Amino acid sequence: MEVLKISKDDFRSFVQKKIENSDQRTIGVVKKGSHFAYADLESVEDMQMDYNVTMLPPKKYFQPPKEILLKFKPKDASSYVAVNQCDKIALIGVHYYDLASLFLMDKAFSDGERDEHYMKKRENSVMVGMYPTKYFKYRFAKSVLRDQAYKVADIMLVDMGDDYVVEVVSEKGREYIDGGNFVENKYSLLEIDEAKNKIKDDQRIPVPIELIPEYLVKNHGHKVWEDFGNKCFSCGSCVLVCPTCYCFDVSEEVELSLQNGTRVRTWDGCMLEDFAVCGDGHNFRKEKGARFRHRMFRKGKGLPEKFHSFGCVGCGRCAYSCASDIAGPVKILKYMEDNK
Amino acid sequence: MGAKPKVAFFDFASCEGCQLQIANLEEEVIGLAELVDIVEFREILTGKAPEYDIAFIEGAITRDVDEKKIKDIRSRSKVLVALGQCAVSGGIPRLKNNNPSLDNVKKMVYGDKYNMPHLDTYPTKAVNEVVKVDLYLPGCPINNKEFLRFVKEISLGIMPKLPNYPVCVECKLKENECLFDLGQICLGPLARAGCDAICPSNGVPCEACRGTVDNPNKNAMHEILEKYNYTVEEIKRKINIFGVDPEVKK
Amino acid sequence: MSENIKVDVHHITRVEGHGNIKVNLEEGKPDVVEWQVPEAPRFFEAMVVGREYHEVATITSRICGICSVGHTLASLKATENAMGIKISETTTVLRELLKHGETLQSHILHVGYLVTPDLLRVGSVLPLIKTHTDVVLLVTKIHRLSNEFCDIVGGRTTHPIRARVGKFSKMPDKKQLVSLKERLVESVSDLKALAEVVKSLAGELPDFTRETEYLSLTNKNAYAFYEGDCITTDIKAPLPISGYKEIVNEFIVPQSTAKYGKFNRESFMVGALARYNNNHTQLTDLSKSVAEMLGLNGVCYNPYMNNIAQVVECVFAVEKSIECIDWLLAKDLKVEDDFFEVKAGSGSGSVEVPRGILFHEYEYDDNGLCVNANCVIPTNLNHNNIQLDFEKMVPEMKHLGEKELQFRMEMLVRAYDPCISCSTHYLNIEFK
Amino acid sequence: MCENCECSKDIQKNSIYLPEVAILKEKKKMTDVDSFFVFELKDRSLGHLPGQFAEISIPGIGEAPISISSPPSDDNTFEMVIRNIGSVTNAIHNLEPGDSVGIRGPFGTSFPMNNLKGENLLFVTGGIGLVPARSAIKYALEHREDYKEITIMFGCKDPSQRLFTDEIEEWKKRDDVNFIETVDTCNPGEWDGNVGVITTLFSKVPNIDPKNTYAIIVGPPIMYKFVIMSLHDLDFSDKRIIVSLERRMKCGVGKCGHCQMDNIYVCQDGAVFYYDDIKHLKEAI
Ligand SMILES: Cc1cc2nc3c(=O)[nH]c(=O)nc-3n(C[C@H](O)[C@H](O)[C@H](O)COP(=O)(O)OP(=O)(O)OC[C@H]3O[C@@H](n4cnc5c(N)ncnc54)[C@H](O)[C@@H]3O)c2cc1C
Ligand code: SF4
Ligand code: SF4
Ligand code: SF4
Repeated sequence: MEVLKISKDDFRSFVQKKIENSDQRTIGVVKKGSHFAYADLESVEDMQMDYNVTMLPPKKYFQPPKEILLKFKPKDASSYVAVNQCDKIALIGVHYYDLASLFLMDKAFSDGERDEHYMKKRENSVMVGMYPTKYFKYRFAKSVLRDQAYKVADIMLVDMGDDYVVEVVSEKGREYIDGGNFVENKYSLLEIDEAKNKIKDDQRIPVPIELIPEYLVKNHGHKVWEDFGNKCFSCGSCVLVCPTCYCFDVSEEVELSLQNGTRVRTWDGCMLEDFAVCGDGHNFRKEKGARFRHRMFRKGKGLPEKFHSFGCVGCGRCAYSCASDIAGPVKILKYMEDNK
Repeated sequence: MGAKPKVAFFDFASCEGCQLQIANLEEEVIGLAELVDIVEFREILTGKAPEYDIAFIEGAITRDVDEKKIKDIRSRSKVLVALGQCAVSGGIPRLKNNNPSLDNVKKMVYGDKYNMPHLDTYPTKAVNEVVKVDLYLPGCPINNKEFLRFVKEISLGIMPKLPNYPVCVECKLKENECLFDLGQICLGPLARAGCDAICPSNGVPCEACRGTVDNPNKNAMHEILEKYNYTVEEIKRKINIFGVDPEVKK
Repeated sequence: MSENIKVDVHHITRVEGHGNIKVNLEEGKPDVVEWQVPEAPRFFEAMVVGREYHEVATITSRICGICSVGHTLASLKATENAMGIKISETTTVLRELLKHGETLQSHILHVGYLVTPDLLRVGSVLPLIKTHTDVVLLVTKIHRLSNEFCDIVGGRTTHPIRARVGKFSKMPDKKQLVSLKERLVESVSDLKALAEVVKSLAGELPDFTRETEYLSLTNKNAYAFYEGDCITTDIKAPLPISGYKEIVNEFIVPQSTAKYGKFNRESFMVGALARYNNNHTQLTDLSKSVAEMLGLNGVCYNPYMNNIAQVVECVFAVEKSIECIDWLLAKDLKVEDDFFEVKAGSGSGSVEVPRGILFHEYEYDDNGLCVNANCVIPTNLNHNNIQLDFEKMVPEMKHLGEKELQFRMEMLVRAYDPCISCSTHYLNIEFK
Repeated sequence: MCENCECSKDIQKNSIYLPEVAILKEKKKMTDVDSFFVFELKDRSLGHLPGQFAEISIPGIGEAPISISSPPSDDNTFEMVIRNIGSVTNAIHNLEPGDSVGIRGPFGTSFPMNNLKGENLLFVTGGIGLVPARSAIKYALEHREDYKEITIMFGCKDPSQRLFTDEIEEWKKRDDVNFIETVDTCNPGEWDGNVGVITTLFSKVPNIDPKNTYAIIVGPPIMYKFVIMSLHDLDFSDKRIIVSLERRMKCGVGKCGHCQMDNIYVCQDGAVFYYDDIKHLKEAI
């Protein structure tokens, strides 16, 4: 892996040039109130590299909250055509845990039946990752992170003060930096490593992640599910903001003229009450506690068994978004540990 | 539903903002007029019809004369839709029921002449307390996109469903800062979505103007409120702005 | 032609709310000439009692969907007045802007969708989609703009969200303001085109006059919508808002659930024509020229001309909105922190809604709970004037025959643009 | 949305969500809510195995997973029985022969007909559960020599809810099939057969040999628990119990998450399961 360096000023003018290039959308982190969100950059002035966490993860670009899958004319089943929005995009400043989450998302959409709607969007993207420069109280990424981020990143940035160290991870990344003032790296491995680890997490998962699937099975009947479930609003915030949640609903929308329609996929979530309601009205996960348990099992057992990687990347978004303050995996596991 | 469904609009005790939301569809009203046959809509057109495929009822029922009228409309309508929160739950007009004495209410507004017969009123009722309601289109005012969806789905032979998840879902999709983080009490976790989280998106806590989800977790809300030093009374009063008693569904 | 004339319009259409017209002339002798308002009363003044100060505007906004901005603003002003809250200049300008948005929105809706069918003698705007497509599209275009206008500033077209006690809960996006301004600038030519259409149809407006008293806000700095004192055509000096009860003198009549009002004469008129009659010298040059073009030259006693005054005010609202936006664009727009203390007190507030002058008055206790309320709604104030217009016009026009008479009476009611559903109301409250 | 670029052609070719066209050939009412449908694909045979399902689309209304009720066949037709309970199913009921629908599939696992060779088959079906089971029943009857004793139990709410009544008559007549049925309730004089829930049938079939029999259960959610209890009473091993589960599904291809329990997706890992493989899942039965 080639390692280069660029001054922050040069990087900003590099990004500004990218923004002006209309072939590719340049997406970065911008301020939204006192929080941060990914958005199309109109000028590098809006770009924030120093942020704690974004409200929604970058999945919104690959599995948009509402996405058209098909178009059709009502009453004519031969009229179905598949459509996709496959803009070329570059995402700048994606934290490593969000990159790791895309590793899981990629698996989910490519394993077995390959979902081209998602995969095409991923193929058309360039991911410029970075190590966080700001502390976030709910983050525990360090205690779950593996090397998956490097399977998704095209470039990784490390904040060195006035410069970024630039790790060129993929061929795509190499092409992307073409034309910028990227020069030879002068920082030592030690310095880089220190910079990468500068921001500490206060929180950590109390159980070794390899053991979690087993741990959960053992605690299937633990009182945490009911205790926390009783406090749950079934508001879905925790799953909507989660970078590794990708459940969806599919429905059809018809224009007012009733002449044209689209089949759309929208975000859905297992914490919502009607998620498992069947045709006959039977709800297979009627109890709040059962839904609460299902979410944790999916992160801690279902996904790991399917994709050989823990299903949570430790971003802390769920913990932060939960009005009842019960959704964070750290809190859940600690409660289980404390109430054996 | 035959060729073009015959659609009518009626209003009872209300501000007519929901019908206005429909007029505000602009060009889409033209599309709507293509899709359905608008046979009565007193606010924008002159005309009457003997029966209706879909009757949209705006407003709450507060008088005997209105009760007679709505029963008559019901008997001539195939599908009857409660349009807007006044019709769905009694809405804002239901606030008057909070006062234990109706006479006091009347006196407060009409003074010593309160007993003149034409000023008569009874405790506000939602439409479904008087006649059978087939569909509910909640909100104060309604979301006119949801109204269009209802009309389209009924035309296609689909029984429209309301979202049964809380406003937080839409609030998250809008990437709003949660108002709880800003120290405000928001009814979003209990309230029925479908408004696109319009109040939180404008910096104002949700007031559950579309009622609550089927199974709102009131206990969880009480716990949070205790944490914020609010009383149960206060939250009850809040929910009750739009005639929604959390003990009562719809 | 028969001398026996009977008109019985049960629920006049294309107005907000319910109103009935009843005429029964036998042997040519007026027997019954009656304007009835059977709208279900809703008792807002009783409903806000016991509510927290910040909920009051949310509730009273629901008095009327069309004038919801005006009700919100009058309510906020009354609450702020009661608690001695001083708002920032930015908040004031935003409110004025929002007010102009409502004026444009409501007047266009009324003139375009509700009155034009009268002038073209059809039952609604729907047939006009086919026969007068250009006009409908023109109206729709301006109406859409006005709705999006209220959305951008108030957060929602009907029942604004952002206007709160003391502040705005969210600021309009500057980019949106810039594009709103561009569209408003463009809309001036659309409004002129609309004025041309109205002019070509204005001949259809009945030639009927009855001098009455005209009541509105007035303000020495501007053609008043948001701020001012009370003025009428019968008095010399403006009177303060706080004395509104002595001006409107509401009373209850048997044929109406709405309350009627009177001041120096048996009745008075409020609304666009009243504002025009009192303040027309303060119009902008452009709106003045539109007024002239449409035949409004100074004080006018033909109530049908209220619709013409509305068109004039649309032009004025657009021009003033552009000024407000320019002012706002030069400022740093940030949501203000809550800065005031909740305390006991009473106060009133007034604005001009599209249909005329509006008053709210509240009293609060130490906890900011409302203990007393009063709202005086412009539509109600006009009812008595409509009744008297009827009484004058029926003998004058009865020779036209029942159908035409009925048509002109309905048209008169619509000219007043009544939102009858606002009929809630009260007198006889004691404020200490 | 790019409609003319390369990737839109790609997506047209590769989208797993794009249905192909089938034409309704035949429609027959079975009960007040269930009807029988024969569909035909344009240029291919569906190529399904017994127990699989397909996603059927009505443009403008939506998509629903429906079991294929016919055994595998060489021609392009396949059969379904659909209960009218909602928007899509209602729209299908309103179709007339010649109308088109969208089809995706076949999806899911199938009854392991090969592994069952040389065994006794015990079908326990409740209500509309007979529909998917029928594909296996018919398959077994078409390959009668491969299987030993075949017993079919069928239970439904009341006599009016019986499905495939003509075929039932045929099965009853055959001496190489033991068909036995019951209804939960009936009006006096309406029915002279068994009355009672499906588990009451077990006492009427004396010689079930749990060592050489596979039980195949398909029915409404509550039925499974009780039938499995009865089978356990007969000493059935969980490896010899096969179930077909119904869950909410939106994609049919293991993505949407609706049918998931733990690491299992009913649409891909099922709907047909060996009970032994899912009994640890508390949400399964
Ligand atoms: C593998 C499999 C095989 C199947 N095989 C068959 C078959 O062979 N024949 C057959 O008839 N059916 C079969 N089904 C069931 C069938 O898929 C459903 O009945 C169908 O999807 C219903 O779709 P719909 O659009 O008609 O109903 P919908 O309009 O979606 O809803 C129908 C009912 O479902 C409930 N419901 C749905 N969504 C919600 C919600 N969000 N909130 C609350 N309640 C809700 C309600 O009770 C509603 O009345 C099968 C299902 C599966 C998974
Ligand atoms: S965010 Fe919290 S309250 Fe909402 S569904 Fe998740 S756990 Fe429940
Ligand atoms: S479960 Fe919570 S902490 Fe883990 S990835 Fe999802 S949102 Fe982040
Ligand atoms: S602001 Fe309100 S609606 Fe939005 S997420 Fe928070 S609690 Fe839910």
